[in-house]
Parts: sequence; C-alpha cells; structure tokens
Amino acid sequence: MSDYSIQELQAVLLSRELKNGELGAAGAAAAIPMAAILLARLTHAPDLQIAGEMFVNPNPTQLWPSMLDDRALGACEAAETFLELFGHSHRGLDFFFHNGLQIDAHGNINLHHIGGTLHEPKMRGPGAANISYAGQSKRFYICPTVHSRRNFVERVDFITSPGYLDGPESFAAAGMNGGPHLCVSPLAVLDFDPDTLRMRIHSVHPHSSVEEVVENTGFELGANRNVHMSKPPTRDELRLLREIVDPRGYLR
Amino acid sequence: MSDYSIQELQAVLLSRELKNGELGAAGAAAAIPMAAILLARLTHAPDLQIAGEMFVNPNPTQLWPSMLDDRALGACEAAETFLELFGHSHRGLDFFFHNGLQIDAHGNINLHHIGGTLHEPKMRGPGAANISYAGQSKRFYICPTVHSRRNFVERVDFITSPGYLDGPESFAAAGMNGGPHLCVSPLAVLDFDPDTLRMRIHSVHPHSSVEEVVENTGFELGANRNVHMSKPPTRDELRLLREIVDPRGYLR
Amino acid sequence: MSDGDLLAIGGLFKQGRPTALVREVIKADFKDLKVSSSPGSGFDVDLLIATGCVAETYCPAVTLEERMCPSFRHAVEEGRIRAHCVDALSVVGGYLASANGVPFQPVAAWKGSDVPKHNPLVAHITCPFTGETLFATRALRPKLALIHAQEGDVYGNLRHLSTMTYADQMIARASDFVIASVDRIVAPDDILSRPRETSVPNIYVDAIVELPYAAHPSGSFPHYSIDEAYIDAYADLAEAARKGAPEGLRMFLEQDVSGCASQRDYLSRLPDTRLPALEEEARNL
Amino acid sequence: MSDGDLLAIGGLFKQGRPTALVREVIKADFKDLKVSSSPGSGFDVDLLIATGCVAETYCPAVTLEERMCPSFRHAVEEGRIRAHCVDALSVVGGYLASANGVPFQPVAAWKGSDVPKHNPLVAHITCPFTGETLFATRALRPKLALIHAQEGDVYGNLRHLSTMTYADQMIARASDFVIASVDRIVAPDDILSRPRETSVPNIYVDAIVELPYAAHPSGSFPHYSIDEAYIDAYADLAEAARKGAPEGLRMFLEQDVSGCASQRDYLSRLPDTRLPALEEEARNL
Repeated sequence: MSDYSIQELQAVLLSRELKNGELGAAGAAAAIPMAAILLARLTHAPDLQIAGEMFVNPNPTQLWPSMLDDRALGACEAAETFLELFGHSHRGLDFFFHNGLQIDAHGNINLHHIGGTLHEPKMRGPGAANISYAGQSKRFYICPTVHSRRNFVERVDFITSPGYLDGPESFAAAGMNGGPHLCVSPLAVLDFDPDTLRMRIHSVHPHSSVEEVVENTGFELGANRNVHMSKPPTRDELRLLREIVDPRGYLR
Repeated sequence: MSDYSIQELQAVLLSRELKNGELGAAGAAAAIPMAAILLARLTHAPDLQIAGEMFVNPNPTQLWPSMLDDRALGACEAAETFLELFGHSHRGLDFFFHNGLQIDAHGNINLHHIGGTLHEPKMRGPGAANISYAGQSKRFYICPTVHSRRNFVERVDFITSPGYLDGPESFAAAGMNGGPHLCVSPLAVLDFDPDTLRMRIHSVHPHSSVEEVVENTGFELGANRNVHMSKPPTRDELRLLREIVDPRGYLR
Repeated sequence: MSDGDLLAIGGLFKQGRPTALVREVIKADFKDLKVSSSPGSGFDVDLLIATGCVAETYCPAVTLEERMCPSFRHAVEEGRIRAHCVDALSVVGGYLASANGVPFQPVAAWKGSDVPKHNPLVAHITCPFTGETLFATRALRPKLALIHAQEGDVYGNLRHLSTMTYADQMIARASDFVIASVDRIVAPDDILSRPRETSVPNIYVDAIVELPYAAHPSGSFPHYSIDEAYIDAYADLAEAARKGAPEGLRMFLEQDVSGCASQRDYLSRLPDTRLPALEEEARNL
Repeated sequence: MSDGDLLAIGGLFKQGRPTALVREVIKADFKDLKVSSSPGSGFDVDLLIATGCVAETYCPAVTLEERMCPSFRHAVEEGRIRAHCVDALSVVGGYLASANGVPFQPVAAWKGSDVPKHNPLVAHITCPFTGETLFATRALRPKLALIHAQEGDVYGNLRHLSTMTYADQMIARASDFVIASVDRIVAPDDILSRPRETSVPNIYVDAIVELPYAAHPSGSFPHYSIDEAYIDAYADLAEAARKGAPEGLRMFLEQDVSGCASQRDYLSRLPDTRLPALEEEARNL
C-alpha cells in the first residue's frame, strides 16, 4: 500500500527528469508539473530556472490549480508579458509539459475537438493558449491526470500540440526536433520506441500493472523488454513535497 | 532693440504653432523645440501631450541641450523604450521638429554627408537616430540655429529626413502626407508655397530684413506678397519662458 | 463600437479581466461581435457568448482551467458562433503588428501543428534574407479594448500592481479605442513619482473609470483574489443550459447582468462575506 | 567574442552606456569589430573607433549632440571604417526580430528618405494580406552585448532606475552573450520584493559586475550625471587628431584606456571634485 497519492507520484517522477541549470515552465492547469519543478529545485536542481510564461523564478508558498495567475507565483525575480513570451515560444525552453483531451500513440496532443470537424465538432475542447513550446522546446513531458481508452487514442482527431506526428519520417519531414520525452500517466511512465516513436511502457506504477496499462490504452503499446516498476517517492522527496511545495495537500 | 535672444524668439514663434490637445515631441539636441512645447503648455495649450521619444509628458525644471537623457525630463507620467518608439514612428505624431547640416528649398533635411558620396564623403555628418517622424507625422517644423548659404541649399546632398522631396509631384508619387509646415530660422519664418512646395519668406524677424534673409539663403526663395514682421514675444510669453521653462537662460 | 466590430478584453484567464466593463458591453446589446483577448480567456468570454452578442472568437484558449467553458462549447457545437482556430503567437503577433504600425508579424514556429492550417490570421511568407518559408500573422486592430488595472490617474495613466500584466499594454497600443477600469484612482503626483511603473501610459487610454471590484469574479492582485465559487456557480448553470435546462442560466444573466443598473447593484448580490474573503486571500499569498 | 563579431552597446547617447566594459573590450584588442547600439551613440563608439578596433558601424546616429564625433567622422572620411547607413527602425527592428526569434521585422515607414536605399539591413517585401510593398529589416543578433544598469543582483537580474531604458532589454534578449555592469549589487530579496521593476531578467544576462561609476563619462541616473567636461576634453583631442595632431589623443588613450589596469586606476585620474559634482547634479534634477 502506498502512503502517497497518484498525483504526488507523478510529480516526483517528473521532478527527477529535470536537470540542474535547465530552464523551463508549465502552463495553465499545471499543478503536477509545477510541483515537479519546485521539488527538483529543492532536491537535485537548485539552479533550475522557471521562465517562459510571463514570470521568472516564482516562489509560491503553496500549490494552486493554475500556474497562470498571481496566486500561484509568490515572490518572483521578474515579470514578463506576452511580448517576451512570443520570443520564448520561438527559441523554446529546455523542458515543458502538456496535457490534452486526447493523447495519441506518437505523443500528439489534441485540445481542439473530438469527433466531427473543427467547425462542426461533436465535442469542442478549450483550444490551447500556446502551441509552440511543444515544437520549439528541447523536450516536453505529457502528464495526464486520466489514463483511459478515451484519452489514450491511436491518432488524435486534431493535432493541437505536435508530438512525433505519424512517426520518424513525418517528424523529420516537418523539420522538427525535440518532441515528447516521456508520458507520466496515473498508471505508468511511457517512453517512445526510438525506431517507431510510438509509446511503450517504460515503468509501471506500484499500484498498477502492465495489464491495467494495456487495458486502459486505446492503442497498441510498443514492446519494451525492460519494463520495471516506477520508483516510489523517497521519504525525503515526499517530505519536501508535502512540507514545502504542497503544504495544503492539493495533490493528495 | 530687443530684450530677447534669437533662440528665445524662435522658441516663442514655434510655441504659437502648437495646438491644445496635440501630441508631439522633439529629439536629441532640441532645446528650442522643447522650450516651444513647454511654453505652449503654459500658455494656450495646457493639454498638449509630449510623447514619442521614450517618455510621456516630462516636467523638466530647466532646459538642457538634449531632450534625450534623464537630465532633461524631470518627473514624467510614464517611461517608454525603443519598442514603443518603433510604433510611434509608424503612426506618426501631430508634430515634430528637425534640424540638419543642410536644409533645402523643399524642406529636405541632410544629416549624412556633404560632398562626395555616402561612403566616400567629403564631410561625414552624424546621421540621424530616427528618420521616420518626418514622413509619418502630420507636420514638422524645421528649426536651425544657423541661417546661411552653407546650410540653406537648393538641394541637399542626401535626404536623411524627407521634406517635400522635389516638389508636389515627387511628394505625391512617394505616397507622402504631412511634410514640413514652417522653417523657423534665426532670421525669419519661412513657409512653403502651396503650388511649388518651395520655401518662401512668411515673416522676417524684427532684427533682420528680407535682404538679409535672401542674402543668407543658398536658393531662390519663392515669392510671397504678404511678408510681415515676426511678432515678438509678448511680455507674458517671455516671463513664462524665463521664469519657468528656461530659468538658467540656456536660450539666452 | 458597432455591431460586428472586434472587441479585445485584457487580463488573462481569471485575473485582471475588466468584467464590469464587459457586462456594460452586454447591456449595450451589440450584435455579432468578434471577440479577442490575451491568449487565455474564460468566464467573461463565456458570458458574452451566453448572452448572444458574439459571432466570432479569436481566442486561443477559452477555458475555466479546471473545467470547460459551457456556453462557448455549446455555441460552437451548435454552430452558433465561429471559434477561429488561433493560438498565442498569431493573436499576440497580431496585436504586436498593430501596435508597431505594420500590417503583419512574422512567425517562425508552429511546425507540426494543425492550428496554422486552419488559422484565418496567417499566411505563408518568404524571408527576403534567408529564403526560408515562414508564416505571417495579420495585424489585429480591435475597435474597442477593455483593460483592467489596479491603479490609474484621471488622465488615464494605468499602473498594474500584479506580477503578470499579460498583453494589456500591447492590446492598448493595438486598439482604436481603449476603456480602462481601475480599483482606485490615484493622484497624478503619485504617477509622476514613479514613471517607470506606469504600465500603460495615458496616450493609449481614451477613458478611465474607478469601479469597486471591477474585475470580479476575476482577481485583481494584490487587491482581491479570484472568486472561484462565483465562476463555478455560473458554470454549473451554463452547463445545465448546454444540457437542455436553460432556465437557471437565463435567471442568472437577468439578475447579475441585465438587471444590475450599477456596479453597486451587482456587488450587493454577493454574499456579505465574499469580498472580504477574496481580499484576505490576496493579502495572504 | 572574436575579431569581426557584432558588439552591441546599451544606453543612449550620453546616458547608461557601459563605458567601463567598453574600455575592457578595447584592452582585449579585438580587430574589425562591427558595432551597434541603441539608435543614439556617441563617446564610446568614437573611442572604439579611435583605438582602431572597429571595421563597421551599424549606428543610426554617432554624435556628441552639441558637436560631432571626431574619430567617427575622421575614420569615415578617410575610408577606414564602413559606417552603414541605418536608422532607428532598422536597428530596433533588427533587435526586435532577433528577440522575437524571427528572421526579419516588417517596417512600413521611410517614405522619401535616401536612407533605405543604402541600408544593408533592409529589403523589400510584400504583405501577404494587403498586397502592399513594404520593407523587411534583417534580424540583428549581436555576439556580445554590454549593458549598464543602476542595480542588479548576483544572479544577473537588472533594475534600471533611470526614466529612460532605451533598447537595453531588447538588446539583451537579442544577443548571444550579455555582460552587465551595475552601480551596485543589491540583495536577491530586494529584487524579489519588486519583480515588476526588474528591467532585464537574469535569464538574458550571462555575467554581471559591480563597478563604481561604470557608466562614466556617461550618466547613470539618478546616481550620477553626465561628465560633459570629460567628453569635451576627449573630443578636443580627437578633433585635433582629425586635423593632423594625433599626439594628444594618443596620450589620452594610453592614460585613460590601455594604461588603466582597473576601474579604480581610471577613476583616480579624474579631478577629486568631479564625481561628487556629478552626483550632486543628478540629485538636484
């Protein structure tokens, strides 16, 4: 049995991915990524820089559901505007985070519509404020709060933020670099087969199983001989997460 | 005999041109225009707005040789940067002021070179920080501190900031509007013949004469039947100019 | 502003939105408005759509973040509005071009996304220096922009006290006519004492009005925080309307928008403890 | 930075120029530098030219305002440097394009001027929306930018206290490597307490150094004013050199630039009363 929540586990797993000295950010509705960044700064990456979303190095005193309002910032080193964001969006960041209504086998993200067409949709999504960090940044992470056949689909109905498109050829043809590095879902960590750029299971969370992941994924997962168990939060990680990053227990 | 200096006269004559509610500015090395603007604000144009050069509505406590450093600003309502100046330079202002190494019969301004070519000049001038207010603003004033055959030439060697180019046809062909409204020199006020867009004498300063103006102008001045004497500063204008605008007597 | 014009709304998602001014636009009964904003919008755009005065949106994201905007979703799915497929760079680039006084802004991103394929603001262009093909996004010139700042003087100099100021200055520079609401009018001397803190100079602002809690239910930091409960209550009614029960939403719109002659009327409908709690939350951040 | 690279200098005319850093560049003995600045430059660019390390300037105006820059004028008239015919919009547009991450910036001005006919940074382009022909100005990406601010923290967050801040933030965002001098280093908590006042965030600054009077002889308001006497004395010597008597200028450059191992050496050569007088002047504005 676990003494941490699934979202806490996701935050910890993501935090371990971020390297000292890197610069990155999370967008709206991004409590898990923000927790990951703040935790990384407290553990192995004290010089991690948080920028790209109109604030530089925030110091929030608790987590909030959104990163894109002043509640969630605390004291910052500098304030920016959409003018500077325009530049960041072209140069890209070291890392960014995405979530979507649909996520597909190649890590493409859809926030626009499900079913129908863009202007005659069965279901209209919210759209995305900024679609450029996916294509311009060195890497991004996909961190959905749900893992089901409904949101993990073979091909998204609309590519809001691009992953590996239809695989290596189309990705190269589009002149792209970077792309999704990992998907850290509520059930597993998924990486991308270098040959096909399709998702496969990298590790399964302690509370789940390969069977559960396969059962809840709407596409065929690539084979990976080295599936292991996701490493749970250490005592220290959990303490820092709960005492400093998320004292109100938003992720619990 | 006069109890005001020539530069004070120029400032007063220019101040009468500016209308309440208008927005304009002066650039570097612009003590006379700045005095004109500040005096206009104290007399007939209390709601004149000074903007377009990286500051909004300065309140200097004295005149300085340049308008483009903090010395000359005093308390301002807002600070801008070259980013906003980029926009102002496209939209233009209601009025602006220019001076040059050469000024020609059609009000073109040269600050780049005299003699030779641009890159093999006989004499190289300073260039101009911003050439766009001449062409984009509703009108501008030419206010040289010298009036001689050397700087008042038939045709400038290089058009840094455009006046009426070679006259009505070329001005229209270039798609231009606005242009120089008056030239207020140390000897006279010169306006532009609407038919030829060439300078002619509008009024002669009390200390000068038509003959002196003609003698010191390197091109043939257009005819103007209504030449009169430039109206000297009123007692009130001079008092405000000396007590409030220019207490250190920079223009004296 | 006339029917069919482009209205731009300042702020971002649930912060710094000139909501009181938006309610006035609704009461003025315009038709077929085009609406833009900073790239993140939510409650107020949904409210405009719910009241039927919007024909087209140029809003990259329309969301309440934790949940979708029901009226937006409903109107798009029923084909009642055209939700143009735009993103941050096209909208911000459009404001920037307009503020700069040029007809377009180059954009060199968007690889792989379907958004530019459907984005009516963009076209291809070739760089005359590098020969590369990139995008141009069309200058966006709103007819009317509504902005909210924490402070301003009677001349219209605005001062944001929040950390983020979104695209407010750029939208003001890009628009034909700008109306600002502020939480409080300060003395002109206060503005003069700190010119670098003036976030939007008066030369870009045509009218300014002091209105208590003018941003409510969005937050105006550091003065008052976001009224999530109010937004949620609206969203529940709008979601019910989307599912076929429009009565609650209709009553809400009557009571909180058309039925409020003044900002005082509007505020008087809130629970007594609400505004002090929002101020308390903002103070304690 | 290597020989031949583009160096950008912050500040404007006689204010906020990182002159101490410029002297270090001169001492490092680079050759054939390209130099840009905000659109208004003077003393420091003239000094760089006088020492022979400049091959090309991309400076709209090079002037001491009341008088011309003698070394600039001399070098251009003798054909020793290429003074490119550029203006504010091409240079600022170039920085803006680079800061934005796009290869060019549209410009829709310059009607009637001879400047764009000779400007190597510009080309014609057609707007894909309106069909109009306008100009494009090429992205300018300085290899090294030198910036001066009044305050900063050890992380490189800069805070300008002057009213004007010119193109400093844009140049920092546009450049590969940025070194800043500040009059004083402040505590990081001081920066955190007023984030909206940080004029250039540390993410754009690679190195920061606290140097007393680092802007001298340019002004650093509100700390110290412009040393017009120093600039004039230099200009007299440079003007004499232009007219055939280079000895005085050579001695000045030896004593005030190459001969100064430190900023302290440099300042010790000034009359004792000079710096207090400049501080006094700045205080009394």
